[in-house]
Amino acid sequence: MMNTKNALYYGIFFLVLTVLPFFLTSNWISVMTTFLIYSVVSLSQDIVLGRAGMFDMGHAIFFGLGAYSTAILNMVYGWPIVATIPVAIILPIIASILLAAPIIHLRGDYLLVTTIGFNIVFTQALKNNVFGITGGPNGIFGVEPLKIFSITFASQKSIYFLALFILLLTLAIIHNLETSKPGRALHYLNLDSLASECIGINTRFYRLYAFALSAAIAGLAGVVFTLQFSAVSPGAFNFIQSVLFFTIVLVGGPSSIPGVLLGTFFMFVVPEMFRQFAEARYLVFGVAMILIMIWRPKGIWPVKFGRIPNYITKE
Amino acid sequence: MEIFLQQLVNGLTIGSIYALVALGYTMVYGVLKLINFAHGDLVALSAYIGLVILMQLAGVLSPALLILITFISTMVITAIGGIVLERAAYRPLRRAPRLSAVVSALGASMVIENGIMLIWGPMPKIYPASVVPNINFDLHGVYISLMQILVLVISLVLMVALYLFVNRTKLGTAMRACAIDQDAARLMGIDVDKVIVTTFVIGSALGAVGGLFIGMYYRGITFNMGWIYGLNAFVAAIIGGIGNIPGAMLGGMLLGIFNAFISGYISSSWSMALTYVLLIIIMIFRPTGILGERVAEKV
Amino acid sequence: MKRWSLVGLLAVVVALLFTVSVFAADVIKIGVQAPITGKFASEGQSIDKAVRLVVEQVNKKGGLLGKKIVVITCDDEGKAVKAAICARKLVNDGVIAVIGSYTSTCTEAAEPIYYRAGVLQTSDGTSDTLVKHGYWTFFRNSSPNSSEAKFTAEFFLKKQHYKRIAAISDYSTFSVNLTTAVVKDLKKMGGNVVYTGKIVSGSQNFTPILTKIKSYHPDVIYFGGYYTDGGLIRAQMVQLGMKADFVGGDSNDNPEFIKLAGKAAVGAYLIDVPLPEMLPYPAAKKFLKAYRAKYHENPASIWTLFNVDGLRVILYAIQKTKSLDTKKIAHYLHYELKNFPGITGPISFAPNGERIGSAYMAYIIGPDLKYHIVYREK
Amino acid sequence: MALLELDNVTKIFGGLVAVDSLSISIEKGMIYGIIGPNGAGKTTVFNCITGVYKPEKGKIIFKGKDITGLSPHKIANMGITRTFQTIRLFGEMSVAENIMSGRHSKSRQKWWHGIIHTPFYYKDEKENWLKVREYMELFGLTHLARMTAGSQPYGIQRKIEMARALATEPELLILDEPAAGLNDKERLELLETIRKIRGMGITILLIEHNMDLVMNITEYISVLNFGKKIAEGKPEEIQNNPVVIEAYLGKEDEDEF
Repeated sequence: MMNTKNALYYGIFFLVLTVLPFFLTSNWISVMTTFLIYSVVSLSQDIVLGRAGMFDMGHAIFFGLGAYSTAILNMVYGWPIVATIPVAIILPIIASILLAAPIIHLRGDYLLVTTIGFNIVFTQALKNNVFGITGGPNGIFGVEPLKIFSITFASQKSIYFLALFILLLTLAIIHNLETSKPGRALHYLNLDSLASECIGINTRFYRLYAFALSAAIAGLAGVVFTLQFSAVSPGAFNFIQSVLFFTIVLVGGPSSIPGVLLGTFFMFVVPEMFRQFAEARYLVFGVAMILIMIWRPKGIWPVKFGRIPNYITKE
Repeated sequence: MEIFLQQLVNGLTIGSIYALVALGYTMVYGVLKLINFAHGDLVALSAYIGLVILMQLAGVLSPALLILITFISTMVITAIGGIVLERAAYRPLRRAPRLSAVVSALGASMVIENGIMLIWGPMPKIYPASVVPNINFDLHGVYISLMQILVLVISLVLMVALYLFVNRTKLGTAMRACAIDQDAARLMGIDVDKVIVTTFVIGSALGAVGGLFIGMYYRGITFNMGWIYGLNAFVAAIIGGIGNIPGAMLGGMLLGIFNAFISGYISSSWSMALTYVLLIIIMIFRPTGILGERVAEKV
Repeated sequence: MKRWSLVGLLAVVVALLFTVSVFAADVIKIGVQAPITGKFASEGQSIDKAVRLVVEQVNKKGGLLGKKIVVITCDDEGKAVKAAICARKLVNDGVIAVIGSYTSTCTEAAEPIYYRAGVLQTSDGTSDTLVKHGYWTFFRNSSPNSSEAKFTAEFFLKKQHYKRIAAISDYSTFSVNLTTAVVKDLKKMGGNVVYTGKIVSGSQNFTPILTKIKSYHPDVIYFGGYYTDGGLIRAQMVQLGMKADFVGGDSNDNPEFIKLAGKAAVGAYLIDVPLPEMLPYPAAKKFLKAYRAKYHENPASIWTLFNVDGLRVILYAIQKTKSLDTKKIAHYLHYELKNFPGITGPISFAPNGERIGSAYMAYIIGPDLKYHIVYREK
Repeated sequence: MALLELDNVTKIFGGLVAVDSLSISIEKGMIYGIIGPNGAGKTTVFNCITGVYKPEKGKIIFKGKDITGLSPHKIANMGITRTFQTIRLFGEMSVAENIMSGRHSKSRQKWWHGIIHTPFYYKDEKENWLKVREYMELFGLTHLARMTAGSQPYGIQRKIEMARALATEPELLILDEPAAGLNDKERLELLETIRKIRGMGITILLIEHNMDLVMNITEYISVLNFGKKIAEGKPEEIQNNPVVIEAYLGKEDEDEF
């Protein structure tokens, strides 16, 4: 139920993103590609954190599982990249359900702490080279590019557009989500879990649903991430990274698509711009985070509810 | 047997430091229901402040007086840091959504950590070798140093003092009241702001003692060490039951000992991971920690 | 709508920042890719300072091929993701050679990008894999782990005759690789390794693992990590009453090691190429003097000097070939350069970009808290 | 057969017996009231019926099926919906979205409709939004559809909550003090609404402090004190029951009336 004005804005947004790489130098294409990938991960984090209201501070696990699935299947078992994609989506789903099921009932901060715990165990396992396939602290280098039929996604621009496509796909899914019964159920259980139960919402099921869906999207983002760097390493999926995704959602505006995109821009691209102030920039950044929260406690671009069809108010 | 006892001593030493830092997390959480992510960095900051004071006064004062003055002034300065932190990053957000305060806390953590790096540089700073005389006792193969004994004794004394303060004084009672229901406490005429500031003062001062111990016992301090100590202490607070003061003490000690035994008897490669596995198990089966109480939601 | 004006503002900011700054055409651009912030900030900043010092000296003498040299620094924070971004940035900025990065991980992440762009890269990274990609653009200016590992094993078995060896590493790429290589070489030479384990760098409390190691009764503990941990491990060994020797890998070689370990440092062994101040070469003395004069401190470690050597041979090759064609320069470095008098010893390169020869030595820290050479390669 | 039957239900908190072997039986189509002084355990009974609490002893039978200890959403899906003493709306969402939440169990969208929209989705979505429109019209809320629920006045919020509950198309509607905080005019409207709902064939169980309202509208009443049923009967019988009068007047709790 997107109105025409919003459709127009999104059109402009994507037009800009489409022509952007033709005006950028290659390091900025690289930055923007990572921006697109991080946007996808942040949007998926938002499903759990913003929409379903669960304080998940271990989202990098699912991102990392996707990335590592692709890298391991390609490098250790010689699969073509295309064939690894389903695994890179399904494995995070399974993991998310297994991890979340026992802790889904926990209150906010307790869930946060537990997910931090999961994330630390996850990176530790990667570093300890579990099953001898994760490449230990080095990670895995030299992953092949994606080949679909005869097209090879090797150049920087092609990966940029791949990432852009994934972002589009994610936005479509999230738009579908927020205008459907499952998506609304997430908001209801977030705002009042007990009231939701009492009108027949299986809150446990939808919480797991949120985890599974977001893990799937994060896993897919992981594939593109692996392709961008043709490498994976544990550091890219550690708990600090989860903190970044968590912060992006809250700074941008939970449940708000433009908010999360702006959040990713602010938390990832802006620091890249201020590289010349290397030493001081994170200090300034910390101050900015505090100030944003004081001035806009619900994020830079807070969510607006009221996505209802016009026909129900008119004759 | 010596090995077992030695591991116990190892665990108790680091455990006392965790406990001191954990108290800061747990007290703030008790009153504000906020995970003060900047607390670990405040502890790191205190270690740097302590070093500066120590270097300024070394040679001027007698060793005992030097240590005393260093402790007191570092505690005071860190407490002021805690007050500033509360004023700047948390008070404006008291009525905002809970998560906004979490982001603010993360921001504050970044500010302190990078602030330390800008002031003192990225290289580790090192405490002078023998602030406390380097005396090592050999008890039938179990080694314990004078510094370790000091760490244990001072921690214990401070914790008992805190326990008495919270349970026997008017301000302590007010603090407990605020932890249960802030609005009700305010209606009963308790100055909630004052209680919150007190919480930060005490938490930061205890953290400062932890920071000084880190400096004096482990000697090397780095600008980013706040994360690792903070996270461990935070886990300790959770294990004990966050918001619960004896819980934080118990949690810190247990975590220290658990860590030591895991490294000692299972595998050091997995000790960190297993610490968090323990945390996860506790969260699943007893989410409110060992000493925490179950809270039922009012319908 | 107010929000959209916010977006507009952001867009303007972006546009401004994306604008490529205009450079004067007639300069030679040298890149530095190093961890200016983050965990390895001290090393990264030191490398950057040293490179700028060398360049300043060259420019004072009128530059190279009549052109001034300009240094462009990019902070990779010691993270692989940022390293790849840095590499692209430096390539875009038009550098012809890059010094860095400090860590093997960041170096490896950036290698293919420089290779594809034909930009020369020289790094102190010690991971063996760095030279295994067959990139003609890459030159290692230090020695790889494998030669250090071999030297360490020889020292352990031929000189010290250790019977029970314990080995510890941290989780970094560098440390795991080095320690694994040492253990492998020890076993190959018939050494008895009784314990291997890992510590979390920066966790400071190593008494639990040391107490465990104590129960294995080793006569030596080898530590293949960084001095920040090594100094503490040594101190805590002594505090626990352990009699075993301590041997630290190259990254323990830092003045701070002695400060951290205090009196316990006495009797500890370190394995490394010589310390900056122990370098016998005149070029080294001159450089250190200039560095101290400009920055009022010592370089962070020997790694700074390796990188300086990397820079110096590249500048030398440019002068010799009178060319800015990186292919020609690389060819010169691979096949023609022989025993260039470097700060860290004579420099030549194998065709795969590996620096030939190693200068590893074993030192003991004496009661005077100074280094004394106990063993060196023949 | 009774629609809802409580058989010796007991709920204990710590050592405190909040509900003590309570047995009641509610026939289909009736308006049933539970009254009692503060702390008598009325809300606890509701919480046991709707699955929020699990009773220690006893059975709860709904339409012949044992629903004791089932989770709230299962019970809701079987046809029991409730309102809360302290209104629990999704405050940040619009009025229409709040009422739409009631359609959750009736909507036949599956989990994948949150990812892909099929033609069935569009059909189902439209059906349910039209239902929402019906309920908004019934309660006179149409003009507020896009407004934030949390910022509405108290009386309106009560209506929204009632509309949300009705939107689930329950067989048994449980109202927890529906008149609390309403003014006289709103109270009259409420009476009307309750009757209208009963007219739709929905059985109503309510707790109320307002005696006028209870006596006026209910057909059968149980009186609780300290978790025990002390009396039951038709409103006029209860009004004159000396035990009830004592339970109420024995306490000096004047503003209860």
